[in-house]
Amino acid sequence: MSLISDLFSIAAIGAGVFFFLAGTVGLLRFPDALSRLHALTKADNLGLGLVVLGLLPLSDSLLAALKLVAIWALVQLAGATAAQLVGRAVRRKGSAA
Amino acid sequence: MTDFLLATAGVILFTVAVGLVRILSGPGDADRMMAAQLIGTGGIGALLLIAAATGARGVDDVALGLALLAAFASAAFVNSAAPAEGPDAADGQ
Amino acid sequence: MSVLQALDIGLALLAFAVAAWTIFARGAFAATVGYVVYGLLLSLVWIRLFAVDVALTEAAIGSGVTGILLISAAARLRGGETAGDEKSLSGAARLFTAVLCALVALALAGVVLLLPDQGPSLAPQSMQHLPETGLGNPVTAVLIAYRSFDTMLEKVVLVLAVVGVWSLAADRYWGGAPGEARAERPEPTLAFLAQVLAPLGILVGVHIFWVGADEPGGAFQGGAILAAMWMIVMMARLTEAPQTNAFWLRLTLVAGPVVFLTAGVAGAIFAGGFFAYPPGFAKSIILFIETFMVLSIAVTLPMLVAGPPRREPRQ
Amino acid sequence: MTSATLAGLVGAALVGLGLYGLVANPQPLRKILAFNLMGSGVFLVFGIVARKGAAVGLQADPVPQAMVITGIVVAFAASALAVALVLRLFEDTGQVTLNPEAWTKPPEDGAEAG
Repeated sequence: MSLISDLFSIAAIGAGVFFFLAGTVGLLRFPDALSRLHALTKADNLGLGLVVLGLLPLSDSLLAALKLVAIWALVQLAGATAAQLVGRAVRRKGSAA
Repeated sequence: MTDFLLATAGVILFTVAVGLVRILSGPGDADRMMAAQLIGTGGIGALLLIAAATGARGVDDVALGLALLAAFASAAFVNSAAPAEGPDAADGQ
Repeated sequence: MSVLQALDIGLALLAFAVAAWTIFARGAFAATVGYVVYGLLLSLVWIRLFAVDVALTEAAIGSGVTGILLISAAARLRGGETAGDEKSLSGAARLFTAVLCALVALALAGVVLLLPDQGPSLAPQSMQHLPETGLGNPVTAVLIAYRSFDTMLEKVVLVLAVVGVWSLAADRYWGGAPGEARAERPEPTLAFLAQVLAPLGILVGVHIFWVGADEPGGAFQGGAILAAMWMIVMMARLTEAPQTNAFWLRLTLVAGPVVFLTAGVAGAIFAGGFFAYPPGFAKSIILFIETFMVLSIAVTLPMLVAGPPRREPRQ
Repeated sequence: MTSATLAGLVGAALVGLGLYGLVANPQPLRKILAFNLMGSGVFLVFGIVARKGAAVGLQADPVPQAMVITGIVVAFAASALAVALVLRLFEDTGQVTLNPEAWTKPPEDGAEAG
């Protein structure tokens, strides 16, 4: 049982790290600010989500697990709104110049 | 398992570091704000992994605090970056 | 070398590199973002030093609230810094400065390396007297019980800083609200963020304050998170910054230090020493003081970030 | 080398780095950043002192930790005051410089003696 949950954790966290890597590759490769923003938000939030998913079986209590999910949800919210805000700032500047 | 968690934390920090090199240098300020966002997400991920590996107490609250404040830098940036908009800004000049 | 050591070295190098970027970056805005990133890395370092209370403070104040302060300032100062008449140091003077600073750093590094493995510690004493305070977190006990005088004075420093910031207002604005009158229409995304975040954040702030008695957390950290929530609500224009001559505002600003000082004087009268807490009541008194401290911090930090009054007071 | 010693060394390096920035960077906002970096370097040195004082089941001595927490709050208060001063200077002169010769120039547009 613990072997299965360990394997699950390793698989999920590994997949999460892959998305972090993908996000960084996107940052390095994409030509303009808006597409870099896209790479950042999509990949990072999926990456953190998978890491949290992998950590869930390792948490000691239900409260700790709920906190992990809450952290992920807050980062989702922050990532989405920050991307909107920064994206608008980019567009505003683009149209002014 | 512990070593795996720590190693993944290290890999995440490394990818974040590579990303930082790219976007801290710009070209625009919006790119730089993305750096703050990137380190926010990556930092929280690494923090949770390190906490799970070392068993330090109360670290989930630190991550919770960081997650709450993750969008604040971008909000402050947007809030101060466009001061010349809106009808009221004109009479301040 | 274990994985943990490799991670520590990587983290240290990353923190140092971002700090160096903050010093050597071209533009002020780039440097400021570098500083915010650095603050976040620093809270990871504090976790590795097993100082979770400090990590929480660094995350909330060092990175979060300071980030708002500095990024707003850098965005507002843009354009002013490009003036070409800065008196920069000449190459030789720059080199000389660098050498001197390196010497300071080396001397400190030497001291760090010379520290004995098991240094002198007040940990045994702080654990020994912990039951008398009724608390479970020794760091909170140091802040509110053993060294409460320091903490009280620090609250006074915060009030003085607010007085200092407000004093920078022009005469006609004295007593008015801080911040320029700006677009009334709030940015919809920002308003949404504030509406969702503020209730959650208040919950988390109170939680962190409350668990601070026994677990990592406490009045500073909880108060700073509450403060951040007020700031986001003001940034989203869901509420206006209050007039600085409002009685409730001034009362809340000084409530923390005043209650703290009163408790200290009461200790001198009833418990036989300035800032002594009577046995058996220590925890209730500490929580009472801390509640007012949280309120004061939650109001003080946004006022410090909002800056001096910039609007004429309404009567 | 333990992680505490490593953090202490980073702290020492940060003090040097911050001191250099404080002296060599002419812009006031950069000086504030540098000063904060220097402060956090000092805090990290406190951190290693706390870690080396680990005893009786505690992983770090609570007294230096409490001092660092106080220090972080006071550093924030000082930074806020300094930022307010810089913003006021910018408003009054339209410049962000500590060079008094630049202040005597007529303020640029957008600046208003407040």
